[in-house]
Amino acid sequence: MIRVQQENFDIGAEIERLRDNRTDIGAIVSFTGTVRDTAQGAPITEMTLEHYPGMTEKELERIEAEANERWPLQESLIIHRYGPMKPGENIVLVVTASPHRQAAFEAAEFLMDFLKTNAPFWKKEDGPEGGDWVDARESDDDALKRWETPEKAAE
Amino acid sequence: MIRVQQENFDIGAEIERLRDNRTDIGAIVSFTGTVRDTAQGAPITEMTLEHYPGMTEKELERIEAEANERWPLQESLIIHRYGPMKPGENIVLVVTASPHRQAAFEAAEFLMDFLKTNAPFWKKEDGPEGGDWVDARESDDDALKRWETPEKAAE
Amino acid sequence: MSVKLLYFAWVREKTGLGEETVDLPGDVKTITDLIDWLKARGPEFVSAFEQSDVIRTAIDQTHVPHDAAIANAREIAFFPPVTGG
Amino acid sequence: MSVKLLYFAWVREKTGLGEETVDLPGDVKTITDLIDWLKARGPEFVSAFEQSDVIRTAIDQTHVPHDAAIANAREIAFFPPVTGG
Repeated sequence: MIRVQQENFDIGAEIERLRDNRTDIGAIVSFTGTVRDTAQGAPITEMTLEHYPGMTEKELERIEAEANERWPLQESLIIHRYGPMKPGENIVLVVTASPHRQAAFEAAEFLMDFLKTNAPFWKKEDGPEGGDWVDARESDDDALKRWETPEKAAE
Repeated sequence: MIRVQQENFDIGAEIERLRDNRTDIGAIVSFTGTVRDTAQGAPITEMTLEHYPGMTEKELERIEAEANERWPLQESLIIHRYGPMKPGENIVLVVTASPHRQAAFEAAEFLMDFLKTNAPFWKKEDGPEGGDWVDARESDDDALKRWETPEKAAE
Repeated sequence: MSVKLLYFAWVREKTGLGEETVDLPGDVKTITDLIDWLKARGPEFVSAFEQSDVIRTAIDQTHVPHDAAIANAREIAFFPPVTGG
Repeated sequence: MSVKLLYFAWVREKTGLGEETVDLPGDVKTITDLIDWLKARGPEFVSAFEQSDVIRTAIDQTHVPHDAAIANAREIAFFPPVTGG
Protein backbone atom coordinates (compact mmCIF):
# COMPACT_ATOMS: atom_id res chain seq x y z
CA MET A 1 0.00 0.00 0.00
CA ILE A 2 1.18 3.53 -0.65
CA ARG A 3 0.09 6.84 0.87
CA VAL A 4 1.11 10.42 0.09
CA GLN A 5 0.02 12.81 2.79
CA GLN A 6 0.75 16.09 4.53
CA GLU A 7 0.04 14.81 8.09
CA ASN A 8 2.54 13.00 10.25
CA PHE A 9 2.25 9.23 10.76
CA ASP A 10 2.61 6.92 13.78
CA ILE A 11 5.28 4.28 13.03
CA GLY A 12 4.03 1.78 15.63
CA ALA A 13 0.38 2.09 14.59
CA GLU A 14 1.31 1.63 10.92
CA ILE A 15 3.34 -1.52 11.66
CA GLU A 16 0.52 -3.00 13.77
CA ARG A 17 -2.06 -2.21 11.08
CA LEU A 18 0.14 -3.83 8.43
CA ARG A 19 0.76 -7.05 10.39
CA ASP A 20 -2.97 -7.18 11.27
CA ASN A 21 -2.56 -9.95 13.89
CA ARG A 22 -1.36 -12.35 11.21
CA THR A 23 0.50 -15.47 12.34
CA ASP A 24 2.31 -16.33 9.10
CA ILE A 25 4.77 -13.41 9.15
CA GLY A 26 8.33 -14.05 10.38
CA ALA A 27 10.08 -10.73 9.82
CA ILE A 28 9.00 -7.08 9.74
CA VAL A 29 11.43 -4.32 8.71
CA SER A 30 10.66 -0.62 8.99
CA PHE A 31 12.63 2.34 7.72
CA THR A 32 11.81 5.86 8.87
CA GLY A 33 13.46 8.89 7.30
CA THR A 34 13.45 12.01 9.48
CA VAL A 35 14.30 15.70 9.11
CA ARG A 36 17.81 16.46 10.37
CA ASP A 37 18.64 19.75 12.05
CA THR A 38 21.75 20.34 9.95
CA ALA A 39 22.86 20.00 6.32
CA GLN A 40 26.56 20.15 5.48
CA GLY A 41 27.12 21.70 8.87
CA ALA A 42 24.56 24.51 8.41
CA PRO A 43 21.51 24.63 10.69
CA ILE A 44 18.06 23.81 9.30
CA THR A 45 15.00 25.45 10.82
CA GLU A 46 12.42 23.98 8.45
CA MET A 47 12.24 21.70 5.44
CA THR A 48 9.57 21.75 2.74
CA LEU A 49 8.84 18.87 0.39
CA GLU A 50 7.31 19.73 -2.97
CA HIS A 51 5.93 16.86 -5.03
CA TYR A 52 4.13 16.07 -8.29
CA PRO A 53 0.60 14.99 -7.32
CA GLY A 54 -0.52 12.11 -9.49
CA MET A 55 2.92 11.09 -10.69
CA THR A 56 4.08 10.59 -7.09
CA GLU A 57 1.39 7.98 -6.44
CA LYS A 58 2.08 6.27 -9.77
CA GLU A 59 5.83 6.06 -9.12
CA LEU A 60 5.42 4.75 -5.57
CA GLU A 61 2.96 2.11 -6.78
CA ARG A 62 5.35 1.09 -9.55
CA ILE A 63 8.27 0.80 -7.09
CA GLU A 64 6.17 -1.19 -4.62
CA ALA A 65 5.01 -3.56 -7.38
CA GLU A 66 8.62 -4.11 -8.47
CA ALA A 67 9.67 -4.99 -4.89
CA ASN A 68 6.80 -7.45 -4.60
CA GLU A 69 7.88 -9.06 -7.84
CA ARG A 70 11.47 -9.48 -6.65
CA TRP A 71 10.84 -10.64 -3.07
CA PRO A 72 8.18 -12.86 -1.46
CA LEU A 73 6.57 -10.08 0.59
CA GLN A 74 3.42 -10.67 2.59
CA GLU A 75 2.81 -6.95 3.09
CA SER A 76 4.47 -3.70 2.10
CA LEU A 77 3.80 -0.06 2.87
CA ILE A 78 5.21 3.26 1.69
CA ILE A 79 4.08 6.51 3.30
CA HIS A 80 5.66 9.75 2.09
CA ARG A 81 4.81 13.17 3.44
CA TYR A 82 4.90 16.52 1.63
CA GLY A 83 4.69 20.13 2.78
CA PRO A 84 6.58 21.90 5.58
CA MET A 85 8.28 19.90 8.36
CA LYS A 86 10.46 20.70 11.37
CA PRO A 87 13.71 18.95 12.37
CA GLY A 88 13.00 15.62 14.08
CA GLU A 89 9.74 15.04 12.18
CA ASN A 90 9.07 11.93 10.09
CA ILE A 91 9.35 12.26 6.29
CA VAL A 92 8.96 8.76 4.94
CA LEU A 93 8.07 5.29 6.21
CA VAL A 94 8.72 1.98 4.46
CA VAL A 95 7.57 -1.30 6.04
CA THR A 96 8.01 -4.80 4.65
CA ALA A 97 6.81 -8.16 6.00
CA SER A 98 8.00 -11.56 4.87
CA PRO A 99 8.41 -15.10 6.21
CA HIS A 100 12.21 -14.55 6.22
CA ARG A 101 14.39 -11.70 7.37
CA GLN A 102 16.63 -11.33 4.34
CA ALA A 103 13.71 -10.70 1.98
CA ALA A 104 12.23 -8.13 4.37
CA PHE A 105 15.57 -6.30 4.75
CA GLU A 106 16.45 -6.33 1.06
CA ALA A 107 13.01 -5.22 -0.08
CA ALA A 108 12.99 -2.31 2.39
CA GLU A 109 16.40 -1.14 1.16
CA PHE A 110 15.32 -1.53 -2.44
CA LEU A 111 12.15 0.51 -1.83
CA MET A 112 14.17 3.32 -0.25
CA ASP A 113 16.86 3.31 -2.95
CA PHE A 114 14.27 3.48 -5.74
CA LEU A 115 12.13 6.02 -3.99
CA LYS A 116 15.17 8.26 -3.44
CA THR A 117 15.97 8.34 -7.15
CA ASN A 118 12.54 8.01 -8.80
CA ALA A 119 9.73 9.42 -6.69
CA PRO A 120 9.07 13.07 -7.69
CA PHE A 121 9.79 14.87 -4.42
CA TRP A 122 12.05 17.89 -3.96
CA LYS A 123 13.40 19.14 -0.65
CA LYS A 124 13.92 22.79 0.15
CA GLU A 125 15.79 23.47 3.35
CA ASP A 126 15.33 26.72 5.27
CA GLY A 127 17.96 28.05 7.64
CA PRO A 128 18.92 31.40 9.14
CA GLU A 129 20.64 32.25 5.82
CA GLY A 130 17.54 31.59 3.70
CA GLY A 131 16.20 28.65 1.71
CA ASP A 132 17.94 26.29 -0.67
CA TRP A 133 16.91 23.35 -2.82
CA VAL A 134 18.73 20.18 -1.83
CA ASP A 135 21.05 18.76 -4.49
CA ALA A 136 20.62 15.14 -5.54
CA ARG A 137 23.38 12.94 -4.16
CA GLU A 138 25.58 10.74 -6.31
CA SER A 139 25.58 8.15 -3.52
CA ASP A 140 21.85 7.67 -4.13
CA ASP A 141 22.50 6.85 -7.78
CA ASP A 142 25.26 4.46 -6.71
CA ALA A 143 22.95 2.77 -4.20
CA LEU A 144 20.60 1.98 -7.08
CA LYS A 145 23.23 0.10 -9.08
CA ARG A 146 23.38 -2.89 -6.75
CA TRP A 147 19.80 -3.78 -7.68
CA GLU A 148 20.56 -4.04 -11.38
CA THR A 149 19.61 -7.41 -12.79
CA PRO A 150 21.86 -8.74 -15.60
CA GLU A 151 19.24 -7.76 -18.20
CA LYS A 152 18.74 -4.29 -16.77
CA ALA A 153 22.47 -3.65 -16.56
CA ALA A 154 22.83 -4.46 -20.25
CA GLU A 155 20.17 -1.96 -21.31
CA MET B 1 20.89 -0.75 24.88
CA ILE B 2 19.98 -4.40 25.30
CA ARG B 3 17.11 -6.08 27.13
CA VAL B 4 16.31 -9.75 27.73
CA GLN B 5 12.77 -10.24 28.96
CA GLN B 6 9.84 -12.60 29.10
CA GLU B 7 7.16 -9.94 28.42
CA ASN B 8 6.13 -8.72 24.99
CA PHE B 9 7.29 -5.30 23.74
CA ASP B 10 5.62 -2.44 21.86
CA ILE B 11 7.59 -1.73 18.65
CA GLY B 12 6.29 1.83 18.23
CA ALA B 13 6.87 2.78 21.87
CA GLU B 14 10.43 1.39 21.74
CA ILE B 15 11.23 3.37 18.57
CA GLU B 16 9.82 6.59 20.05
CA ARG B 17 11.76 6.06 23.30
CA LEU B 18 14.97 5.46 21.34
CA ARG B 19 14.62 8.55 19.14
CA ASP B 20 13.69 10.61 22.22
CA ASN B 21 12.58 13.70 20.21
CA ARG B 22 16.10 14.14 18.88
CA THR B 23 16.54 16.30 15.79
CA ASP B 24 19.94 15.02 14.61
CA ILE B 25 18.76 11.57 13.47
CA GLY B 26 18.14 11.00 9.76
CA ALA B 27 17.28 7.30 9.56
CA ILE B 28 15.70 4.75 11.89
CA VAL B 29 15.57 1.06 10.97
CA SER B 30 13.66 -1.54 12.97
CA PHE B 31 13.63 -5.30 12.60
CA THR B 32 11.01 -7.42 14.36
CA GLY B 33 11.19 -11.20 14.37
CA THR B 34 7.87 -12.93 15.02
CA VAL B 35 6.63 -16.47 15.71
CA ARG B 36 5.36 -18.15 12.54
CA ASP B 37 2.46 -20.59 12.63
CA THR B 38 4.24 -23.22 10.54
CA ALA B 39 7.71 -24.76 10.25
CA GLN B 40 8.60 -26.82 7.19
CA GLY B 41 4.92 -27.09 6.45
CA ALA B 42 3.97 -28.43 9.92
CA PRO B 43 1.69 -26.35 12.17
CA ILE B 44 3.13 -24.68 15.28
CA THR B 45 0.87 -24.12 18.28
CA GLU B 46 3.49 -22.68 20.62
CA MET B 47 7.18 -21.86 20.65
CA THR B 48 9.44 -21.74 23.69
CA LEU B 49 12.77 -19.94 23.85
CA GLU B 50 15.32 -21.23 26.31
CA HIS B 51 18.36 -19.06 26.98
CA TYR B 52 21.53 -18.83 29.05
CA PRO B 53 20.94 -16.06 31.60
CA GLY B 54 24.09 -14.02 32.07
CA MET B 55 25.80 -15.12 28.88
CA THR B 56 22.84 -13.87 26.80
CA GLU B 57 23.27 -10.33 28.10
CA LYS B 58 27.04 -10.47 27.62
CA GLU B 59 26.75 -11.67 24.03
CA LEU B 60 24.10 -9.09 23.10
CA GLU B 61 26.23 -6.31 24.60
CA ARG B 62 29.28 -7.53 22.72
CA ILE B 63 27.37 -7.66 19.43
CA GLU B 64 25.89 -4.20 19.99
CA ALA B 65 29.34 -2.78 20.80
CA GLU B 66 30.76 -4.30 17.62
CA ALA B 67 27.98 -2.71 15.51
CA ASN B 68 28.64 0.67 17.11
CA GLU B 69 32.32 0.31 16.30
CA ARG B 70 31.63 -0.46 12.63
CA TRP B 71 28.89 2.10 11.93
CA PRO B 72 28.25 5.69 13.13
CA LEU B 73 25.11 4.87 15.11
CA GLN B 74 23.38 7.46 17.25
CA GLU B 75 21.29 4.86 19.07
CA SER B 76 20.86 1.11 19.01
CA LEU B 77 18.54 -1.30 20.78
CA ILE B 78 18.23 -5.07 21.02
CA ILE B 79 15.29 -6.64 22.86
CA HIS B 80 15.06 -10.44 22.93
CA ARG B 81 12.30 -12.39 24.64
CA TYR B 82 12.47 -15.85 26.22
CA GLY B 83 9.85 -18.27 27.47
CA PRO B 84 6.66 -19.52 25.76
CA MET B 85 5.13 -17.57 22.84
CA LYS B 86 2.20 -18.05 20.47
CA PRO B 87 2.26 -17.66 16.67
CA GLY B 88 2.13 -13.99 15.68
CA GLU B 89 3.92 -12.80 18.83
CA ASN B 90 7.11 -10.74 18.78
CA ILE B 91 10.39 -12.55 19.54
CA VAL B 92 13.11 -10.00 18.92
CA LEU B 93 13.44 -6.30 18.13
CA VAL B 94 16.48 -4.52 16.75
CA VAL B 95 16.43 -0.74 16.20
CA THR B 96 19.24 1.43 14.83
CA ALA B 97 19.42 5.20 14.35
CA SER B 98 21.99 7.06 12.27
CA PRO B 99 22.33 10.28 10.27
CA HIS B 100 22.30 8.17 7.06
CA ARG B 101 20.14 5.31 5.90
CA GLN B 102 22.85 2.91 4.75
CA ALA B 103 24.52 2.78 8.17
CA ALA B 104 21.17 2.21 9.87
CA PHE B 105 20.22 -0.60 7.47
CA GLU B 106 23.60 -2.34 7.53
CA ALA B 107 23.96 -2.17 11.30
CA ALA B 108 20.46 -3.64 11.82
CA GLU B 109 21.25 -6.53 9.47
CA PHE B 110 24.60 -7.08 11.16
CA LEU B 111 22.99 -7.16 14.60
CA MET B 112 20.44 -9.74 13.45
CA ASP B 113 23.02 -11.90 11.67
CA PHE B 114 25.30 -11.97 14.71
CA LEU B 115 22.49 -12.46 17.17
CA LYS B 116 21.20 -15.43 15.14
CA THR B 117 24.55 -17.22 15.32
CA ASN B 118 25.97 -16.06 18.68
CA ALA B 119 23.30 -15.21 21.21
CA PRO B 120 22.57 -18.29 23.38
CA PHE B 121 18.89 -18.86 22.63
CA TRP B 122 17.27 -22.15 21.61
CA LYS B 123 13.83 -22.52 20.07
CA LYS B 124 11.55 -25.45 20.77
CA GLU B 125 8.46 -25.63 18.60
CA ASP B 126 5.31 -27.39 19.77
CA GLY B 127 2.75 -28.75 17.35
CA PRO B 128 0.00 -31.37 17.36
CA GLU B 129 2.72 -34.04 16.90
CA GLY B 130 4.73 -32.92 19.95
CA GLY B 131 7.72 -30.68 20.55
CA ASP B 132 10.98 -30.37 18.65
CA TRP B 133 14.14 -28.32 18.99
CA VAL B 134 14.73 -26.13 15.94
CA ASP B 135 17.87 -26.97 13.96
CA ALA B 136 20.36 -24.21 13.25
CA ARG B 137 20.26 -23.08 9.64
CA GLU B 138 23.27 -23.05 7.38
CA SER B 139 21.91 -19.89 5.73
CA ASP B 140 22.46 -18.09 9.06
CA ASP B 141 26.14 -19.04 9.03
CA ASP B 142 26.37 -17.90 5.42
CA ALA B 143 24.73 -14.58 6.30
CA LEU B 144 27.54 -13.99 8.77
CA LYS B 145 30.30 -14.34 6.20
CA ARG B 146 29.51 -11.09 4.41
CA TRP B 147 30.55 -9.15 7.53
CA GLU B 148 34.03 -10.64 7.63
CA THR B 149 36.69 -7.99 7.60
CA PRO B 150 39.97 -8.88 5.80
CA GLU B 151 41.72 -9.45 9.15
CA LYS B 152 38.91 -11.59 10.54
CA ALA B 153 38.69 -13.67 7.38
CA ALA B 154 42.41 -14.46 7.65
CA GLU B 155 42.10 -15.74 11.23
CA MET C 1 -1.02 20.45 -30.42
CA SER C 2 -2.18 21.61 -27.01
CA VAL C 3 -0.22 20.25 -24.06
CA LYS C 4 -0.03 20.98 -20.35
CA LEU C 5 3.44 21.84 -19.07
CA LEU C 6 4.39 21.55 -15.39
CA TYR C 7 7.46 22.92 -13.62
CA PHE C 8 8.69 21.83 -10.20
CA ALA C 9 11.18 22.97 -7.53
CA TRP C 10 13.80 25.40 -8.84
CA VAL C 11 12.63 24.96 -12.42
CA ARG C 12 9.25 26.32 -11.25
CA GLU C 13 10.93 29.15 -9.35
CA LYS C 14 13.06 30.15 -12.35
CA THR C 15 10.27 30.02 -14.94
CA GLY C 16 7.95 31.69 -12.44
CA LEU C 17 5.25 29.22 -13.48
CA GLY C 18 3.78 26.15 -11.80
CA GLU C 19 1.92 25.06 -14.91
CA GLU C 20 0.61 26.33 -18.22
CA THR C 21 -1.08 25.01 -21.33
CA VAL C 22 0.65 25.72 -24.64
CA ASP C 23 0.07 25.06 -28.32
CA LEU C 24 3.15 23.44 -29.78
CA PRO C 25 4.19 23.87 -33.44
CA GLY C 26 4.44 20.63 -35.41
CA ASP C 27 8.24 20.66 -35.60
CA VAL C 28 8.57 20.25 -31.80
CA LYS C 29 8.86 16.48 -31.81
CA THR C 30 11.09 15.58 -28.83
CA ILE C 31 11.78 16.86 -25.33
CA THR C 32 15.00 18.43 -26.63
CA ASP C 33 12.98 20.31 -29.30
CA LEU C 34 10.55 21.43 -26.61
CA ILE C 35 13.35 22.76 -24.38
CA ASP C 36 14.75 24.74 -27.32
CA TRP C 37 11.30 26.09 -28.11
CA LEU C 38 10.77 27.11 -24.45
CA LYS C 39 14.16 28.86 -24.27
CA ALA C 40 13.15 31.03 -27.23
CA ARG C 41 10.21 32.33 -25.18
CA GLY C 42 12.19 34.50 -22.79
CA PRO C 43 15.09 34.93 -20.36
CA GLU C 44 13.30 33.15 -17.49
CA PHE C 45 13.18 29.99 -19.63
CA VAL C 46 16.79 30.45 -20.76
CA SER C 47 17.73 30.62 -17.05
CA ALA C 48 15.58 27.62 -16.03
CA PHE C 49 16.94 25.43 -18.82
CA GLU C 50 20.50 26.77 -18.85
CA GLN C 51 21.94 23.45 -17.70
CA SER C 52 19.39 21.40 -19.57
CA ASP C 53 21.34 18.15 -18.98
CA VAL C 54 20.41 18.36 -15.32
CA ILE C 55 16.68 18.76 -15.99
CA ARG C 56 14.57 15.61 -15.67
CA THR C 57 11.38 15.11 -17.65
CA ALA C 58 8.19 13.11 -17.41
CA ILE C 59 5.60 12.60 -20.15
CA ASP C 60 2.15 11.81 -18.81
CA GLN C 61 3.70 11.13 -15.40
CA THR C 62 6.35 8.67 -16.55
CA HIS C 63 10.09 9.44 -16.51
CA VAL C 64 11.50 9.87 -20.05
CA PRO C 65 14.90 10.78 -21.52
CA HIS C 66 15.37 14.02 -23.48
CA ASP C 67 15.26 12.28 -26.84
CA ALA C 68 11.78 10.88 -26.11
CA ALA C 69 9.10 11.69 -28.70
CA ILE C 70 6.36 13.98 -27.45
CA ALA C 71 3.81 12.33 -29.77
CA ASN C 72 0.37 12.67 -28.19
CA ALA C 73 1.52 13.78 -24.74
CA ARG C 74 -1.14 15.47 -22.64
CA GLU C 75 1.15 16.48 -19.77
CA ILE C 76 4.90 17.17 -19.77
CA ALA C 77 6.77 17.96 -16.55
CA PHE C 78 10.22 19.48 -16.01
CA PHE C 79 12.06 19.17 -12.70
CA PRO C 80 15.48 18.81 -11.05
CA PRO C 81 16.77 15.37 -9.97
CA VAL C 82 14.48 14.17 -7.20
CA THR C 83 15.49 14.47 -3.54
CA GLY C 84 12.73 12.88 -1.48
CA GLY C 85 12.97 10.08 1.07
CA MET D 1 39.17 -28.52 40.49
CA SER D 2 35.53 -27.69 41.19
CA VAL D 3 33.59 -26.31 38.25
CA LYS D 4 29.95 -25.60 37.46
CA LEU D 5 28.63 -27.34 34.34
CA LEU D 6 25.51 -26.12 32.50
CA TYR D 7 23.49 -27.93 29.86
CA PHE D 8 20.96 -26.27 27.54
CA ALA D 9 18.20 -27.28 25.12
CA TRP D 10 18.44 -30.90 23.94
CA VAL D 11 21.79 -31.39 25.69
CA ARG D 12 19.96 -30.60 28.93
CA GLU D 13 17.11 -32.95 28.03
CA LYS D 14 19.48 -35.80 27.19
CA THR D 15 21.71 -35.47 30.27
CA GLY D 16 18.60 -34.91 32.38
CA LEU D 17 20.46 -32.08 34.14
CA GLY D 18 20.23 -28.29 33.94
CA GLU D 19 23.41 -27.76 35.93
CA GLU D 20 25.74 -29.49 38.36
CA THR D 21 29.01 -28.82 40.12
CA VAL D 22 31.76 -31.40 39.60
CA ASP D 23 35.32 -32.00 40.76
CA LEU D 24 37.50 -32.55 37.72
CA PRO D 25 40.66 -34.70 37.80
CA GLY D 26 43.88 -32.94 36.85
CA ASP D 27 44.22 -34.68 33.47
CA VAL D 28 41.03 -33.03 32.13
CA LYS D 29 42.70 -30.08 30.48
CA THR D 30 40.54 -29.18 27.45
CA ILE D 31 36.87 -29.20 26.49
CA THR D 32 37.52 -32.38 24.48
CA ASP D 33 38.99 -34.05 27.60
CA LEU D 34 35.95 -32.93 29.59
CA ILE D 35 33.52 -34.38 27.03
CA ASP D 36 35.37 -37.72 27.19
CA TRP D 37 35.29 -37.64 30.99
CA LEU D 38 31.54 -36.86 30.95
CA LYS D 39 30.80 -39.69 28.51
CA ALA D 40 32.45 -42.16 30.91
CA ARG D 41 29.88 -41.20 33.57
CA GLY D 42 26.89 -42.94 32.01
CA PRO D 43 24.68 -43.62 28.98
CA GLU D 44 22.78 -40.31 29.26
CA PHE D 45 26.09 -38.47 28.71
CA VAL D 46 27.07 -40.82 25.89
CA SER D 47 23.73 -39.99 24.27
CA ALA D 48 24.02 -36.21 24.85
CA PHE D 49 27.57 -36.04 23.47
CA GLU D 50 27.18 -38.69 20.77
CA GLN D 51 27.69 -36.15 17.99
CA SER D 52 30.13 -34.06 19.96
CA ASP D 53 31.14 -32.03 16.87
CA VAL D 54 27.71 -30.41 16.93
CA ILE D 55 27.93 -29.36 20.58
CA ARG D 56 28.93 -25.78 21.25
CA THR D 57 30.74 -24.71 24.39
CA ALA D 58 31.24 -21.58 26.47
CA ILE D 59 33.77 -21.08 29.25
CA ASP D 60 32.73 -18.43 31.76
CA GLN D 61 30.04 -17.26 29.32
CA THR D 62 32.31 -16.83 26.30
CA HIS D 63 32.13 -19.07 23.20
CA VAL D 64 35.20 -21.35 22.92
CA PRO D 65 36.30 -24.14 20.54
CA HIS D 66 36.65 -27.74 21.77
CA ASP D 67 40.43 -27.52 22.01
CA ALA D 68 40.22 -24.60 24.46
CA ALA D 69 42.03 -25.07 27.77
CA ILE D 70 39.76 -25.31 30.79
CA ALA D 71 42.40 -23.69 33.03
CA ASN D 72 40.65 -21.90 35.87
CA ALA D 73 37.14 -22.01 34.44
CA ARG D 74 34.37 -21.45 36.96
CA GLU D 75 31.49 -22.20 34.60
CA ILE D 76 31.40 -24.39 31.48
CA ALA D 77 28.26 -24.64 29.33
CA PHE D 78 27.30 -27.19 26.67
CA PHE D 79 24.56 -26.49 24.13
CA PRO D 80 23.44 -27.04 20.52
CA PRO D 81 24.03 -24.38 17.85
CA VAL D 82 21.95 -21.36 18.81
CA THR D 83 18.58 -20.69 17.14
CA GLY D 84 17.27 -17.41 18.56
CA GLY D 85 16.24 -14.30 16.72
